[in-house]
Amino acid sequence: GCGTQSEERKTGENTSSSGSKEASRDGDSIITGYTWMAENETDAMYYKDYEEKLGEVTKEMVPKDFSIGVVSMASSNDYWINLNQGVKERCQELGIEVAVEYVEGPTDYEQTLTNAETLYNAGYSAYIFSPENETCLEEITRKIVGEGYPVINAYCCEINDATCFIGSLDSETARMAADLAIELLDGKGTVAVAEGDVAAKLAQTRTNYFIDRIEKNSDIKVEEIPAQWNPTTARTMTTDLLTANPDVSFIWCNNDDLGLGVYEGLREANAIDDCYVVSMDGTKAGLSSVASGEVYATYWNNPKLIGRLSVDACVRAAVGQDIPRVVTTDVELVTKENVEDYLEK
Amino acid sequence: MMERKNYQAAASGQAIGIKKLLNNRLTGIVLVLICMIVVLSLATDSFLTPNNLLSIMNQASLKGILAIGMTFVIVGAGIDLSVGASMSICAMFLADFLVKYGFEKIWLAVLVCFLAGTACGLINGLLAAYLKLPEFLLTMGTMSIFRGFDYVYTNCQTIRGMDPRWINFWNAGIPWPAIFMMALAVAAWLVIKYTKYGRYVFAVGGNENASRLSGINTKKIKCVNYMVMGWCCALCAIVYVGRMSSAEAAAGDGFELTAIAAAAIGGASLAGGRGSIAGAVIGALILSVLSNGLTLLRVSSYYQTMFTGVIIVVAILIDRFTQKD
Amino acid sequence: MMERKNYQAAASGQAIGIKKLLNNRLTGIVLVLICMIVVLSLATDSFLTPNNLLSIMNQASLKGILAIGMTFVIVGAGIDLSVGASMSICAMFLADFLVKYGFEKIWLAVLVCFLAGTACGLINGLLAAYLKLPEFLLTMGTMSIFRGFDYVYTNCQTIRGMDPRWINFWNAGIPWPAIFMMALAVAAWLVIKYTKYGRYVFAVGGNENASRLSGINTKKIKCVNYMVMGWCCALCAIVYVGRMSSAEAAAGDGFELTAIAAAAIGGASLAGGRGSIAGAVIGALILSVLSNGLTLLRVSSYYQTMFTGVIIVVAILIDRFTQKD
Amino acid sequence: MEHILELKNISKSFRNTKALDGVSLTLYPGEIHALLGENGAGKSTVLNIISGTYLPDAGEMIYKGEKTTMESPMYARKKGIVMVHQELQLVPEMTVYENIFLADEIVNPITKFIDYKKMESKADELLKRVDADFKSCVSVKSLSIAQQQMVEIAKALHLNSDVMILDEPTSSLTDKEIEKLFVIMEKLRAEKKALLFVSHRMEEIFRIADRITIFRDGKFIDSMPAKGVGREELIYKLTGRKIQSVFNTESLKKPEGIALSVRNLKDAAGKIAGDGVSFDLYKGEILGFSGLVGSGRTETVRLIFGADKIRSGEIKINGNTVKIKSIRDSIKQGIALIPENRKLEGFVGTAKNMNNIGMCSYDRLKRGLLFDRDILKNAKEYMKKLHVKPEDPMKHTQNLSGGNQQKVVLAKWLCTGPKILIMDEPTRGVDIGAKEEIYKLMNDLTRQGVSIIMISSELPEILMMSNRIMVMFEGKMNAIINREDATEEKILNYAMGGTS
Ligand SMILES: Nc1ncnc2c1ncn2[C@@H]1O[C@H](COP(=O)(O)OP(=O)(O)OP(=O)(O)O)[C@@H](O)[C@H]1O
Ligand SMILES: Nc1ncnc2c1ncn2[C@@H]1O[C@H](COP(=O)(O)OP(=O)(O)OP(=O)(O)O)[C@@H](O)[C@H]1O
Ligand SMILES: [Mg+2]
Ligand SMILES: [Mg+2]
Repeated sequence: GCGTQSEERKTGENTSSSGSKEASRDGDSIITGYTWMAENETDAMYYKDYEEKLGEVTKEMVPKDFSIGVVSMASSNDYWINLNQGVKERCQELGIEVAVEYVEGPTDYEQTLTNAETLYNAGYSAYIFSPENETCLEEITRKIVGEGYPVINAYCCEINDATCFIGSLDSETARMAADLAIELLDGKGTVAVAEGDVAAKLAQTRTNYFIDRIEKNSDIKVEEIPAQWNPTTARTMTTDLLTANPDVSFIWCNNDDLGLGVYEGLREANAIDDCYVVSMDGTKAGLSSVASGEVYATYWNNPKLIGRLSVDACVRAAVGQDIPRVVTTDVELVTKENVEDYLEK
Repeated sequence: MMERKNYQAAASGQAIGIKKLLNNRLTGIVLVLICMIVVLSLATDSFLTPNNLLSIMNQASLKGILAIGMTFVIVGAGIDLSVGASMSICAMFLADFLVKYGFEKIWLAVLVCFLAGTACGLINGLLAAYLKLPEFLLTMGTMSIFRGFDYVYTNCQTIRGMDPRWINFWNAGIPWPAIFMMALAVAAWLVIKYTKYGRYVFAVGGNENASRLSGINTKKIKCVNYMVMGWCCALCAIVYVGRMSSAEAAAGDGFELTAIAAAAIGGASLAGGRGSIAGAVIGALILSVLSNGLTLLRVSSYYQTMFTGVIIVVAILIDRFTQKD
Repeated sequence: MMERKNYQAAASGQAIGIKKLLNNRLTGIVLVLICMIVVLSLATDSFLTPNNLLSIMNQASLKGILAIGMTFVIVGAGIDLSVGASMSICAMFLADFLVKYGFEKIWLAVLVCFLAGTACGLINGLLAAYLKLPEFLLTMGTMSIFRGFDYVYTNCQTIRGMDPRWINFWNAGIPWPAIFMMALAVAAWLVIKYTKYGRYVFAVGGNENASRLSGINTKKIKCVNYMVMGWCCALCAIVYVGRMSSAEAAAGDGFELTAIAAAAIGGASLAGGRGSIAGAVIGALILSVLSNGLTLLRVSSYYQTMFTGVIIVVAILIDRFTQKD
Repeated sequence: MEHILELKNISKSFRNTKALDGVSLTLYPGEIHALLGENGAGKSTVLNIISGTYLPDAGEMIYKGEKTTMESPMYARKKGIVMVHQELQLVPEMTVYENIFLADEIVNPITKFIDYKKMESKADELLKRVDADFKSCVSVKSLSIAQQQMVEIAKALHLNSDVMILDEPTSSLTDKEIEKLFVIMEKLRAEKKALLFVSHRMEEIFRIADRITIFRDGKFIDSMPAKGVGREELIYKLTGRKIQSVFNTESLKKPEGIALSVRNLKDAAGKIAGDGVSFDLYKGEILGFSGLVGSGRTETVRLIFGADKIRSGEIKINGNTVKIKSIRDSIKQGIALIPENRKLEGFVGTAKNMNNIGMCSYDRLKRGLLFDRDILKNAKEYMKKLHVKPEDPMKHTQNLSGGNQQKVVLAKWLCTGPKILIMDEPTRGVDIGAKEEIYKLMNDLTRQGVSIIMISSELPEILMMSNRIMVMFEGKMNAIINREDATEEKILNYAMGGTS
């Protein structure tokens, strides 16, 4: 089954099938031993259960003059545009004022914090934060939540004190990708990971959980492509890697843009037929390359839905509903067979 | 007769005052800053609130601290692209020691932080001054080296888990970052203006050969410039770890360009020999007000990128036309 | 007697040859390149394969094309930080027109691409040369403006869906990128060496004042330098879209530093008046061999960052000590 | 008497140029010692070795009885040796007093902070000593070359060193300032200081020097007391050949037609006073411009050349009114200007001789494309004509000696074939032999119908070469005198603002 796997794990509790708490490649040298926590969170619910339990958010529920400030990652990435599209649509439906701030470079943590501070000073009723590295927003989140305003953590990295984390778990997606690789390669051979920024939590989660799963469940060797979120670098390094190790037959990419770059790299190395490229995000470009049979598959987690749920959560928290710490959503595998369904969404 | 003369003298005195003001290198950018502040105060409700102004000061302080250090380097006709990475190394050591040895040994952490800054500065300084390597390339190289060291040391893990006392110190509502920056600015201004070393920075940047022939140890001066930059990186790291309560391996990515931009907006000439501390601080403020203002005005993010550029170009245009040479 | 004299003459001829070689500005970096190639050939099996060498050439071409343009700007005592963004605008127009109007109208797409490059270059050039704005800050500003324009125009969507003929052209095994770069290099070399404009670039960069008093239209020359840079961006965009079969809004991010590094490694002095086309190409090759080599040697990603820096520093050190002045 | 400094067998090479070949030099306290030699003889090099700028390759130096090597300018200063360099070595962005006290700032004894007030007042005192007409609080870049030279001298004076080295200090000064400088030098001599100086002007040597040392081609030739040496003998020792004084023999010929006519020319910056400058330049004549430092001669010719903005006035060339908006316009009209500051305005430091010489003539030299071969040939031709040493078109101009750099700048403009040649201090720093060459060349040019404006602060040169002499005073033309009527006294009188 490469199909939708979400049914199996409706909550985060039973996802740790591999039993991996320590996902890093080299557990000893981790300074603070921080791992992806959302998936071990006990106060977690699958989003459909949660909606069923708490009921729908209606326009009437929204407090007067309700407004939301959003701090989001990379303005140049289609994924975040989609997610925030969801936020904006939902806000419009509910009559909520919304301001969305992006940082331009994903690693610009100081800018992330600056944006959050500015929005905080402008005084919003609730906030939605999606940082690439959670630490930069931790203090301000604590401060805002302490003052009684909800902070919803929409996907990305998990912020400790946020009211609620909403989204699919990247650790899970990475494991799904690993399982897919093991299945496609029959448990042998070599895979590679095209990483985003090696120092960014988001990229590390997507990389490390994949590697961990592969190493624990198969004899597959793993190579690295440290692409720094840059498709051009990914392209160059893929060609070089294939020169050094022509056995690579599956490449897991930290996002769709890297997938596109990696595919071009394979083209130069004459290896497009011998190597699967699998990425995640399900951006327009990513989906279209799946449709044209270039990238083998991408994982799609319905960013618009996450955006909408985040707005709902803001309202719910503001009116005093008891929302769980983590709300999980689905991740779906998109291949050539089912891509048509997603292109329309 | 007498009266008329006095009148003339007074008028000409005034004229000289205005002329002096117009000839002052800072007039142009102060004008830009004031314009921005006025426009934003009128256009938004939240700009002129104490909290927001405080935030701006705090945000400007990271840029400002680095820009002050960069002013030394640039005035001395150098350039340092490695500041972001140096800052990151300092932040990493600081955070690591704070976490490992606890808040009690904070002096140790700060010491190590400054040692790291000195080391980074010294590496750049020795290679640039004594081996005369081209500075742009050199510091581009050391930027990679420092960043790589950072990755290796932290294994790319964010260092977190600061003592609550540390966190409380920075979040008690006192604008420590701004205070640190202003203190540094005053100190740097005194050094630049009233010490021999300060004058030599300008001399070496203005005409290295003449300075050497006048008996200045130009190599030492150049080297010290980079060390000053290193100390500023260390101070910046303290503020950074204070603001973020953590240190990431990728911290400070791109700070070098911001610092250079702030110093240059403040009138530092990349050819050396010209620049001022006040200018660097104002440059940092302009950049911070700009980013704050665009957010408050809800300019869409694509247009924010564009406007940032437009404002920079407009700022240097105004600067250009408020002074003639 | 006669024989001895001849012998001496021959020996001294040889000595002069070697001396000349040692005095040549390029000797140092050629040495670095050769060392790297030798080490990599010995250390890995796959480095010295035709396919790998071809890839390196292709990879170097993006850097090389921009570095050639950057050489004009740098030799003319300017700098251009907006090349990544300019390249991206060109790539965006090219890809957009190719997708919209089909492969048949490829001439149109290429034309628009070059017009975009010219426009970007012209904006920089006019502001830098005629309004005498400080170039580092100015091009930092236009970098933001161009990038923002890019975001707005593409709405941050990657433009894909090239005609298969376009894709096949670039993937048929002929190293078009390398061929384009070499063609550009030869053309640029001819211009630099055999035209008035080329000579004037060096003169203006070396001493603008003296050049002006010699009747050179220094402003025009400076402006044209940026336009040449713009055309190189357009050419680079063609190769980029060819290699990536797509154009993203964030394409070319950071290319400016790579281009400056390549040109500077190749001996271009940021103070102006010095530099060479061959140097720029060799600089680009060094950077590409470096990145290729680190991957082939399977250096871990953290160390790759570090080693890149180390090699840059070593390269400029060797360059420094193979020539004295 | 015990010598203060002795050089023995000093040698120094730059790459493949042997600048000094075993030279010796002895300097006594209380003497003014003139170091003479042609351009490129190695004078500046040896002075730079004494003052710690260069390290010698071989030889030894005995200073105050001890064997020493001056390892850096700082060290030499500490030991009591100070040097005024041939090329101005000031920081343009800084004020005069900051420059004067550079590396020797006055600090408050307690706080160790710099005492600007004291520095300024002391600097003003020093400037008064050299009789300068500007305040010490202005920035150096706003001064003319001559004024900057005064700053350099003041800077050296305040150190009160035992040995003072002056490398062509007079080359950009006019007689008035030179006389002031000499008075100061004599005072220092009386204080038992040792002074070592270089000049290419014979009159100065005879006026001030006690002893003379002569170098030729990097070798020591002779050292002797200045008294009793004849001019002819000295020149012969200097050059190794006989030099005949050149006069402008055409002076008696009646000029035919006006080449350039200037009426009421004023500049945008307002340096030129009153109704502006008016004069005529006849075909084939040499019009000398005389005046004190800062009298506006350079300003005037820069306006004609199109280097600065003209506010008002009329320029006629061959009777036709022309609009000169840029330098290209004036070059098209056949005007050439040899600027007074060769390093900043004359040549490109990073370029080779051939490119510097060819720079203005690429249009003529190109055959579709520009070929190195043609540029090289052109450069060789003119370098030979002007005796540039070393005659190597591939050498970078900035590595030539000062006088040879001047010749390269001359060559650059001569090969454009100008109709009106403006020369601003054309023989600044040029040796006596080469000077005569330049004079000869000027005569050749006038014979071919070229008109020349020559700005010069050397009165003998003006008197010898000009057909007519225009004297400027404070931005105004004060008088035009024919050569037959001109005497030094008359010119000086006009230059100081006198009316008859
Ligand atoms: N930095 C340098 N590099 C190469 N050659 C040099 C350098 N400085 C001087 N030379 C050469 O050394 C020789 C002596 O030069 P120097 O400047 O001492 O001459 P000079 O006697 O001072 O002449 P002038 O009267 O023109 O000033 C010249 O041939 C010159 O080309
Ligand atoms: N670049 C400059 N900036 C400001 N002031 C200047 C500049 N050049 C010259 N001056 C001033 O203009 C006045 C006229 O100078 P100019 O050079 O024309 O005089 P000059 O007669 O040629 O004298 P000199 O013998 O010094 O060449 C001087 O007082 C000088 O201080
Ligand atoms: Mg000399
Ligand atoms: Mg003059």
